[in-house]
Amino acid sequence: MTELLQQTVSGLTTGLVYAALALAIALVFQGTGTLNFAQGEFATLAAFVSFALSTAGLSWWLIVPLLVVLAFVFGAGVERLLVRPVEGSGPLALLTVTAALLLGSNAVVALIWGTDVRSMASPFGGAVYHVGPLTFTAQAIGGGALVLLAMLLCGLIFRFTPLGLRLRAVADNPDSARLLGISTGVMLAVGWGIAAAVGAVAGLVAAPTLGLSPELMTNALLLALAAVTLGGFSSRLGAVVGGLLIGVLSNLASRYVPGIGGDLQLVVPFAVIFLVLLVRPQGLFGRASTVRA
Amino acid sequence: MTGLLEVTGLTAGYGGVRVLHSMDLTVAENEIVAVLGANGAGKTTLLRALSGTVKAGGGISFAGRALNGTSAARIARSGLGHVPQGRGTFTALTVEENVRLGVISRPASTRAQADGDLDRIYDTFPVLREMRRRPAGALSGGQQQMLALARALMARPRLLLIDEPSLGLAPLTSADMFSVLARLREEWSLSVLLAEQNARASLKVADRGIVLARGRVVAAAPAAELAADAGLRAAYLGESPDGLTGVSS
Amino acid sequence: MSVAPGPIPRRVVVALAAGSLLLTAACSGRADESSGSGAGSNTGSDEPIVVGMSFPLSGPLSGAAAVADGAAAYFERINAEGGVGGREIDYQVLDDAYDPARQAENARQLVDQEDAGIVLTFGGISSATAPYLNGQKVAHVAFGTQAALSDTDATPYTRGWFPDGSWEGQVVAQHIQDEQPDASVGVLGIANDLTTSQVDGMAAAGLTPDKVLTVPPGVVDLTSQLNELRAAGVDTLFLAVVGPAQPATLRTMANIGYQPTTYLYSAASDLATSVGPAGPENATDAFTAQYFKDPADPRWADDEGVQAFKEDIAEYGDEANADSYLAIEGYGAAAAIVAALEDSGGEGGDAFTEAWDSIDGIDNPAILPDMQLSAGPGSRLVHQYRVLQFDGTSWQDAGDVVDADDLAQG
Amino acid sequence: MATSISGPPTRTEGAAPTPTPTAAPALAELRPMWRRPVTWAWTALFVVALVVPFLISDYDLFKATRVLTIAIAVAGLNLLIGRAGQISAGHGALYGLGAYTAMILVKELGWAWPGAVLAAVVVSGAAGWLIGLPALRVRGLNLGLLTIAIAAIFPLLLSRFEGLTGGTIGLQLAGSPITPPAALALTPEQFQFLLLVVVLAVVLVLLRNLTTGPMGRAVEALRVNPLMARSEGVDVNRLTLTMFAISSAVAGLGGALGGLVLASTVPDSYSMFFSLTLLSACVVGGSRTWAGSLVGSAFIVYLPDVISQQIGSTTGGQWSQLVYAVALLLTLFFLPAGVAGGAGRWLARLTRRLRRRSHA
Repeated sequence: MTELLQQTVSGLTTGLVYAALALAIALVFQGTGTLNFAQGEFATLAAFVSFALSTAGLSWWLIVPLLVVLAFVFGAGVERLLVRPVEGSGPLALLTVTAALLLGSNAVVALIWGTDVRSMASPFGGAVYHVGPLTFTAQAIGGGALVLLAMLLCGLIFRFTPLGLRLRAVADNPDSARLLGISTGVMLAVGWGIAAAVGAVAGLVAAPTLGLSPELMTNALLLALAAVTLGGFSSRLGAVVGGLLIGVLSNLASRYVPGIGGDLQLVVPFAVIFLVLLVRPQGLFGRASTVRA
Repeated sequence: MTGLLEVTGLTAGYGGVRVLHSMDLTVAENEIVAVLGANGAGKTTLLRALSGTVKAGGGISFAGRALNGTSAARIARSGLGHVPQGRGTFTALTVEENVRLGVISRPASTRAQADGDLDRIYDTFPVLREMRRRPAGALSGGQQQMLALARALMARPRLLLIDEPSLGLAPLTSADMFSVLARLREEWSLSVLLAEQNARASLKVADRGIVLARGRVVAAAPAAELAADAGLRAAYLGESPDGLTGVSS
Repeated sequence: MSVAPGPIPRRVVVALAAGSLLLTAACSGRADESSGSGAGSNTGSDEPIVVGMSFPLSGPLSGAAAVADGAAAYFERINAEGGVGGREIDYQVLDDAYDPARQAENARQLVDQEDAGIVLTFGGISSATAPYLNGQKVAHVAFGTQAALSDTDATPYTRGWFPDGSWEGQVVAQHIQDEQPDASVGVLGIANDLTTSQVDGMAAAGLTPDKVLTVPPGVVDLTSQLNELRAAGVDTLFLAVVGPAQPATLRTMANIGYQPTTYLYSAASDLATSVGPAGPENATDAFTAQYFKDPADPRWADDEGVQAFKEDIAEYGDEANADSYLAIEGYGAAAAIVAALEDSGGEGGDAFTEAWDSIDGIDNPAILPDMQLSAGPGSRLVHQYRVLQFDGTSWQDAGDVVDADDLAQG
Repeated sequence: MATSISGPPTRTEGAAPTPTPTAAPALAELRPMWRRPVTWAWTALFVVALVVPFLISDYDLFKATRVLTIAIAVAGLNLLIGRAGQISAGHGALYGLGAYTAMILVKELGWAWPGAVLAAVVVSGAAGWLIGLPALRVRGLNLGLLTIAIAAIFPLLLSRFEGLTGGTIGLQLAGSPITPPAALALTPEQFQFLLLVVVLAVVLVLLRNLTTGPMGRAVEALRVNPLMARSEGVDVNRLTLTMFAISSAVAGLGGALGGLVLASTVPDSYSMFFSLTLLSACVVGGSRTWAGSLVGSAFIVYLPDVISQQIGSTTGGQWSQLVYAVALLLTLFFLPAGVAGGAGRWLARLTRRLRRRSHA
């Protein structure tokens, strides 16, 4: 029983990282209508930049907001410069562009920082807390709180600000939005920017636990894709809940379902993708009418 | 005569296919002009060319400013509203969010009155007030048409392009719709360019009408005159196939 | 899908395709048919000895580029000293991105185009290239722990450089049995043949682990597995994971307060990429069954072999690799290859493997003191181990030199 | 687009008949096959391909053979993506399935290679049919996701079922079983290249005929608008499954020949990355041109090698990956219809202009 609880807790902790990345993927999807395969690499890049900044002596509490701003500018710039030219060429070309971005940013990270793993100290310290039989690390608690905060902020922006209203309008019906005087191009770039910022927080939180390497988010990306499918591409909340569920599910399934085992751990999220798409293509939280063809 | 909207030699199309051929058109202040024509005549394309969602050639001048090459978003902000065919509702947003989105293209000087306008709109369309917290996708067709009008009005447009408001509505509802239009023109000092297949109903509220066929103006006259011309209606507003079947009106 | 582009005049497109094919044809003319097999056995001449290398220089395993860099540094040093018997070593490094098809292609290019007499390949995918090189009777030195690379009957021209993975399992199992006979033993590794062979080795030494958990390559967060091991009461853990997962796991163990007696996999116990990133305090008291010197370990600061390596890598290679365990592994291999070449009088497959197999007791800059290279089981040159223990800054001896040759008998 | 409300009008307009660009090729279609320039061009290419093996080295042939095996798979992908309008991000797995099937039959059961290749085609085709089942419900990017899930799981399953697949080190043969008959006096590389040229030619002719006849019209309708296709009497479900099965069988054919030529199959070869590479070959070459399969395959096989040879240091691998990514991006920016498609259009414009000038 204790182990079951502990497994659930650690599933939730890692699930938060998937959730943030899934949210980023969903944001891009809702605006641009494509899956950004490079979302994980963007997060890795952010983690390395934060590493460079902290090596340069910046305080961690300065790095977080700075990084969010940098990631926003980066994401918006990528949309503007590299994604915009192919927006009219169909979903396959868009998807291929994101695959090229994945390869490119992966190479850039490896060129600048090398392929060896680097350790990044947890900004929350190494304390361990015991609640009953369960163990929580300061990193898990602090990192979890940071991710939650980022997701909450993102939710607030979308729900309650005029900017969020415009973003949602463009995601809902871009043609109509244009007729109302909304510059859809600017909104798409802003959407990519916010997505990159949320993803950056995911990378930042994952790095101290996993160690910095160009492969930091490779698996997280796959799990986040499963999470978005599970939650529904049209739902931001769905992506977050999907991430948490995937985190817990893949932990528990590899532990308790006979025949799966750790080596097939990655099969779980993909089995989830499979089942969800077949049974409920719009995902748990999505609405059928807004699933893009 | 100089009107609010002056169009000369307008051409437009999709890809390699030209749909509008050298079209002239004028809409005066506070005037309702009905654009009539069969399915595929080019009505929708005309409206889209004016609002900048379809590439157009020729001259478009709105309130004395040339609109050629201007982005759709900027045209919307210059006081030219477009209620698209199918209403363009943001189905996932609430009714009130839909209406408020209209404010974006409002002239900055009238921003302060936005809340007052919202009340006026709710007074005109009480059903929207009732349902303002509901997702817009839950509205009926007629209610969505009202919502689209309400949203366009929130931008305080000087000219409103309305595309097939009666499409898919029950006859009674669409009659309501046309009478509302006449009222709105007075209350909001609007000009309206109304694209319709339902010639009889639209000519009742319009001051003038123009008839399109195969992307050209084939007739232009005061509304009453057009309404009386049975021959014209039979020739252009009946089921005349015009060859461009792939292009919707 | 996107709007269909209009049909395209196909003749034009076809012409383009034809052009691309002809371009291929122009790459190189058809080589003289005679130089097919037994490549490069130009004994006695003063032509360069061509050593081909196919390594993952890009992609997820691009860290292995350091191995190639270390080897290249040694070859350069030899060239600077006048070469092998007056012949220069002409080494060619190609990227295979750890794609077996590209490695096979590279092997053909190296043999066919460059006339390589020895081909070095990296990793388990070497067994995919071995049949071709053996068919060409070209000497093949593979950097892989796989048992298949020790099978000199099936592939008589293929030689493995470092030990077979199962031997390490045997050595570790024996150490555990000597130190804590009642331990509850767990293995946590990557789901591949390396972990399988290590577990097989443990079984051969009479130790069956209570729990074996494996994860797919690339999975870095092993918290779930650690929870399971702890819940199962495992108090002695053989940690056979590699790459970023290894330091991450050590850190997680420290974080969640799970501190079994830990044995690290030899190739994932160095200061630069494993113990260092994990935080030395999180690896203190860990054991490893080791055979190479870690150039980052302060213990070897004055070691002759390590000093030579550091000088050469700074002079001829990428100085960033001066602390790299992988680079000294490649450096040591190059030294062994040069030693075999000096004895063989030629790099043809037969001559080279014969010289390799007759190596018996020579020194090597990469291996631990009190060890020597000699052709052992499976004709692997490295088969001696010493269990080391990490004291927080350095790996110290925690046992005697053990030879896999003896283990295989017992 | 996002909602059904604004969608339909746009779509009908996009699909409006485009008389100007189609006119010339449509006329050409009326000419008998042997009089069409395209037939001559393909024939010339085929003849060139038959001569090439006697001009270039065995190494270059081996590499070109790999291009051809991948081109077969990409041609299958072109059928699915460019013609039937279905995305598959899992063709790497089907290529691998073909390779493993053929390898197991040759190595473990001692089959002759032609039989093993045929069996691999059947197995991959059947697998493709199964993958097509979800495609009846799911379209577009969702289908892409579904198929990428297959691509990601495939290598893990290969490693897991060690008894059959040899686990992570895979299956190897001492040499390729595809050897020339003694009477031909060819090297194995020459024979393999010629064999692949013939196989690719046959595959392309079959696929082309498939997409030009009555079935082609049904496939086109399926791509443009499945609902409309249904109303025109096309059995959409059956056609979708058929397209998946054929496309996958073709990919399996490429894989089987590729695996046997290499004499080795390893899970690492058929990773998700490989599936995405095939997809990028399809896009780069041009998914709607058959020659695009050849151009796209050459792009993904030669470009990384050329770049890494230009850079050629032990730290050059990352640069080559970066340059590859940039090349991919530039192709997408400037040649949205793919290299073959883009070049085709450019030359078509040129010939039109020349023709007009000569008429004047």
